[in-house]
Amino acid sequence: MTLLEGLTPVAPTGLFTVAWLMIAIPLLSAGLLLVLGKMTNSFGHYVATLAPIASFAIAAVLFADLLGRPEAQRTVDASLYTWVKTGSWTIDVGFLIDPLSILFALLITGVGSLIHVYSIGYMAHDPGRRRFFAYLNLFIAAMLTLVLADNYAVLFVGWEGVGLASYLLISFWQHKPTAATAGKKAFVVNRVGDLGLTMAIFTMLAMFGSSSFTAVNEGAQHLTPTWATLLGLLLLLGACGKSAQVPLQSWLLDAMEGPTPVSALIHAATMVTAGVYLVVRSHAVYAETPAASLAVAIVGTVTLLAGAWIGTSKDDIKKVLAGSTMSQIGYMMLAAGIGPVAYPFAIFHLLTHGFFKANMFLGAGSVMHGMHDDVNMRHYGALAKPMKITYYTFLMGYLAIIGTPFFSGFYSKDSIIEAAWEKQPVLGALALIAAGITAFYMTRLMIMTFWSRERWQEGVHPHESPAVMWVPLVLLAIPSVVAGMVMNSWIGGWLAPAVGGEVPEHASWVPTITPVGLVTLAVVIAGVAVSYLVFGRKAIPAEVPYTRNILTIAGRHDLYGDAFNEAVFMAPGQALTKAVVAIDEGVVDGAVRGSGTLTVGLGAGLRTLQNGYVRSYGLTMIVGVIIVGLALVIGRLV
Amino acid sequence: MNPSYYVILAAILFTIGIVGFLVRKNALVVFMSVELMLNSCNLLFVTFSRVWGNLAGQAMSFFVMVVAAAEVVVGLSIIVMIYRARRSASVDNASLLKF
Amino acid sequence: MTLVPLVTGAEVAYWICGPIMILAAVAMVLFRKAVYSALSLALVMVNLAIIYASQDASFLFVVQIIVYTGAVMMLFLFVVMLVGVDVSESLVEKIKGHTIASVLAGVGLFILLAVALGRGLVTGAVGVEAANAKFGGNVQGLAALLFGPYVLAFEATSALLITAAVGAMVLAHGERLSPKLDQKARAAARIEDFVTNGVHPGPRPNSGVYARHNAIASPALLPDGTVSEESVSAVLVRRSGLADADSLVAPAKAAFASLDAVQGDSEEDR
Amino acid sequence: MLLTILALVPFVGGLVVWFLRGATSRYVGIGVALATFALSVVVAAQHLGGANLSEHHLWIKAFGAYYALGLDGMGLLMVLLTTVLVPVVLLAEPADETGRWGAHVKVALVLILESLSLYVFLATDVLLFYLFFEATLIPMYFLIAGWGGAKRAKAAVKFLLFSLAGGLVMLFSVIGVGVSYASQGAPSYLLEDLAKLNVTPSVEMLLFIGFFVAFAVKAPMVPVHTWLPDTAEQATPGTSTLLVGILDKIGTFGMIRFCLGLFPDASRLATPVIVVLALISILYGALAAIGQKNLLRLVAFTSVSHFGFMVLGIFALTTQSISGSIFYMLNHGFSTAALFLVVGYLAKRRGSVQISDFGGVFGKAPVLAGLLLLGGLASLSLPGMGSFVGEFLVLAGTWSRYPVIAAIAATGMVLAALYILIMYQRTMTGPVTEQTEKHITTDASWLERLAVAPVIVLLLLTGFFPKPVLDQTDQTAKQTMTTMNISDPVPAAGKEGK
Repeated sequence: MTLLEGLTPVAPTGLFTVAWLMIAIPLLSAGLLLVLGKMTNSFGHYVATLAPIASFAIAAVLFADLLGRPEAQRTVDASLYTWVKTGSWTIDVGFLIDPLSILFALLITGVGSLIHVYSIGYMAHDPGRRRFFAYLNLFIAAMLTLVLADNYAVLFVGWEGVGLASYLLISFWQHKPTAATAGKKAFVVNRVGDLGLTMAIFTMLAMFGSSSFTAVNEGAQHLTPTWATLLGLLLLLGACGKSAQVPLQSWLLDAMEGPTPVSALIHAATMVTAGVYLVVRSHAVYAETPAASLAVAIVGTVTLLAGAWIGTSKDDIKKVLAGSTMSQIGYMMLAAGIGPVAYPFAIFHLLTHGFFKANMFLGAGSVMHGMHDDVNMRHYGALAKPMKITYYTFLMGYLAIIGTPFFSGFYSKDSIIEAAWEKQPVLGALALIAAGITAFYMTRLMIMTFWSRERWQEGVHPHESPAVMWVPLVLLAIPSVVAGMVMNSWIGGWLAPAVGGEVPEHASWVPTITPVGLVTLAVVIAGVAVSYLVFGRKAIPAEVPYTRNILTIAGRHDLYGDAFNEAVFMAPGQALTKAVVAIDEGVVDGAVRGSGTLTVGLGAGLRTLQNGYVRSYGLTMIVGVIIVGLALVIGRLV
Repeated sequence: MNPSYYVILAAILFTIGIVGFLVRKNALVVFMSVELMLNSCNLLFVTFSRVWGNLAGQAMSFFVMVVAAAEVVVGLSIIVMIYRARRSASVDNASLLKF
Repeated sequence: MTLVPLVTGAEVAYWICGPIMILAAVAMVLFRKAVYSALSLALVMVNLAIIYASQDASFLFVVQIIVYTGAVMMLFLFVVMLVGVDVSESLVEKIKGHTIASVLAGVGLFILLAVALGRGLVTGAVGVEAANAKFGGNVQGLAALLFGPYVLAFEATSALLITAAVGAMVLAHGERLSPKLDQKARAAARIEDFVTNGVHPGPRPNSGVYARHNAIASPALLPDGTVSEESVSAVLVRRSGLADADSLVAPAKAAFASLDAVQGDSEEDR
Repeated sequence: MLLTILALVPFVGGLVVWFLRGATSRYVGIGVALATFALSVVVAAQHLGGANLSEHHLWIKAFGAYYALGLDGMGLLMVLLTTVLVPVVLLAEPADETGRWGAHVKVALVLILESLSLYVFLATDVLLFYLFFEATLIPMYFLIAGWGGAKRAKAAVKFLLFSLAGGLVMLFSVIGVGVSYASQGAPSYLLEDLAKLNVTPSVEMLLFIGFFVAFAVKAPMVPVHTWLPDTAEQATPGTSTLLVGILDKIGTFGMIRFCLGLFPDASRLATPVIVVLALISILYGALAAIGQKNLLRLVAFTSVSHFGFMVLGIFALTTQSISGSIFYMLNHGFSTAALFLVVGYLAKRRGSVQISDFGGVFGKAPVLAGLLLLGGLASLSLPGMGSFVGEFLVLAGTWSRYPVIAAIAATGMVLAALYILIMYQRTMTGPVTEQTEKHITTDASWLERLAVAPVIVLLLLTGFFPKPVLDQTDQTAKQTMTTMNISDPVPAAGKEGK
């Protein structure tokens, strides 16, 4: 099988032996910043920014090395040391550098570096800047651990590590109760997903005696169908949590409480796509179980619709983008669920999305920077003029996400829709519709933010952000435009060995014209047009307009995801907690105290015999003597 | 003479001593009851000394007397002390040994 | 020396002394007055001595009379005198059912003793004549035992007696429970009382002295003419109430008034 | 001789400290504790170097009781846990003159407690073990009763009664074991001899239950856990650290060494019941922790949950789960120590441990908040922390035998996130409240940081490099599996499968 060939790792040589430095550098930097504390206040952010750049450099060199290798030798397994060894299980801390993980590493360190630079400007006046950069570095380290790990257990370390970093960063402004709550929610919901991943790892250990990708890939074909499906579903649960897929989507919108660079890095470009990575990484498992694959595809489709739906009705610019992120990840999941054909597309879209969404989030941050941290789009309008660079870079992202031909999103998204259309027509159709909705809500965002008339609040004077912020925007806008063209011809072949996919036939930067592609384009144009008709022709009200539109109301309430969680999990959970506490104090400890009270009562009863009268004691003694004597006499008699 | 007569007599005296010890409240009388019991035991010692033809019983009886004398001396002085402190020789008044 | 029986016929002794002892013992329990009880007990003991004698225990016979009846019982009587001959017991039984229970317990114990001892009894007795004769007499025989096998116990009893004697002295010796207050301490306490409770530290005012009355029941008058309640003992006030000061002063006032009248007249005369 | 010296050094030190006064007593106490730690490192080095350190002297001939000490992997780890935590606690808690007795007495009691605990972990004679098992109650009772909250006397009595009740049941079994063995030949209480004990299944089950009940009270399992929250609430955080960190470990330690080691058949029979009990402990403790209003009680309930994990791992009877359990025992000691001590720092400032009395502490004391979060993260078993490796191995091992049980137990991870993060949110985050502004005036002092630092460092070290520790736990786990005559489930679909 060609599928397995690529996964026979070769031993590391040269720079590959120090691949772990990619992780160690940011980790060390984070540790220094946190441990040394205020001492590093003045220069900490520079150190922290250099760390991911250094990692990026290493990743780039490794990437170049891999490019120069023959296909069979592109998978390098650099084992560091034995982490856990117990019984028959051995789990090594090892890093797998293969075509898939190196792309991720580049994305993470590349986008991460840009966002670090951006944050220097964005967080310039925040008293907690040092801490912020430390957390960002921690995140980079964890995320790299996640994607570079050569086994699921180490992957899980990174998986939870990014969860922690995400928690810390979402609730970075912890003095705001909403931020603290959002952070906690993100962590807890993620933990639910992690439950799936841990159980998947348990299954692997129980089934294969190992959690390494190699062993799992080899062993997967021996799985019984039931276990294969279960394993697939458990992995999906993990992916849902991290990637904010229905039903574990609710945390992502709240996560926008965090500083905007965080939203860009973690909640758009990198961490939330970890679920897609997980599914693609586990391709061997899904190859054995059509049912679980279908479940992945369905979850993806439902999320992509739900995210788009939410995106249409929000006024908070970051929440629109968050909804859009959900939706785009839904596309990736859909692709991952379709099977080997679409795995490269999932990763492809992941990368392009990483660029354009990070670009847009940072753009949104730039807008907020100019608008006194106001996130309500109803207070924006006509920002194209005062914020030229932000506007143009954002426009690139916009064109990319809606799938304008020759922009990056066009290649990746269309491929997914086409692949879906071929394998799962129903899901394909839904994905197609969602493409229209995407165009609709993104156009709405553009209209409300950059075009239309100004609705600025009093005292707000929009201005362009400093260079340290717009340079990253420009640097991200470039791949948003060209990444598709550059990679379209290449990525399928590059990834095929790592993800077990087949090399696609049509692979050139010139898009092949297919009926589905044309229809998609038409739907997108229709979406833009409808949006213009609805929002572009009349003034946008500065207040939230009253509506009877059920769809809009549901969208504004995040499709009642929180209400559902509240009703189904929180309320019964709180009741259960209260019940347990009451039982503990009343019944369990009550029984203990009851036995104590009983003893005390018995003692109180018996102590009345101690009435203090010597004569009474004497009588007791005599009775005792009689009893003992009687016993002796009877003993003698018998 | 049959020793069992003496035994019965001793038992009767002992029982009277017990009852006196239990029902009387005057510490002195209680004390006397105790003496009565001791004496009844002495009677038994003497009786059994004769039964077995062994003087050890009488020696025991002698020891009992010595101990009783010592006990009476100390006991009576305690009673006197209690009387001084409480102006009463009733055993019921000294009822602090309780819960 | 041959033993001369003091009482001839143990049975005679038994049947005379036995009932007397029982009656006297019961009487001891029943007498209300401790003196009578003590005397009853003495009677029991004397009779017991006789029974000892009838059982060939001549040494114990003597000891019983001299030590027990003579010394111990006299000690009892002394204490009875000290504690109060006429102190009679309260008849109220504080413990419910105690008397009945005690009597029942006594009966139970008696039956038990009777049964238990009855089973171990032998009908015949060896008699101590032989044992007495071995060392030449009852006293000699006992002495051989006491200074032979039981010498340690005997010595121990001597220690016991000494201890008891010392103990009795220590206990009977009255001791102050608190150190004696000297004048200084009392003065300090008085001032302390004044500071904390506001009690006047000085002596109380004397009783009032009137023209016709100077009894301690008559209250004094304060400079402003009001009555000082302090000046009369609280007991007297409680018994008969405070004497009316006005009526006490009245005769004097009347006398002054009449004097004034007389003086007025004489001035007028002038 | 080395083991005896190790165990006696803190005892002698404790007696000396008893007669010292003032600050000297504390310094000498810390010195003794550090010396003991150094000695334990020497012991560890010797043991790992292959030296046989065990000691063996006849003690009571009639019973066959020996003064026998020895080390195995688990024992070594417990010894190290003890010798690490004691100096940390002594360092973290300032001289407490508010107690019933002078501060020097407390230091002395802690040292004596250390000595007795070391004996418990070192004893290889059942009677000797029992002796010290009960003896640890004495200093602990006075530590609880002497220092802490207003109702500490009551809590101390509750602790004592529970422990004594458990110990009494165990005494029956200890006697039973000795008598049964003596009826087969020369009497002996040596562990190695008793392992050869041959009794009828019903007798074995009774003896097993006797031991298990005592250990279940120690390692507080639902429903005999209620003494722990009350005690933790009233005792000082340092005392609670020692109690939960060291003394409670005797429970799980004993389960492995005595329940599994002496009664393999009975253990196997009892497994279904105990596994379910452990499961109940995990969920019940976690749920109760979520509902607590008092920080110390909360930490206590988290421990109930964590001990549930340990017991589950022990009775899942796989090498990995037992190994994980022992590993978890070690790390749970560190993580609870971190939590208790930081809560202690907070309580010292605020004068209260009610969650509602805090709020926004991060704004005033970020380092304190950070330390609490680190402790909390260790408690919720975040990867990278040692406790994760333990919990992971317990669950993974359990899964290989009882997937459903492990799946239910794994929800404890979510609940752990809830109880830690809700607590953290309510106390540390949000706007700085008036009360916080007034009371939390200083951040963690250098001494306070220094005291918690070793614990945190050890958590991270064991999290990233658990193998040296796992080698030790594995030794005990494998030995236990051999004694039990039971083998790990074979991977169903591995390369070996087909």
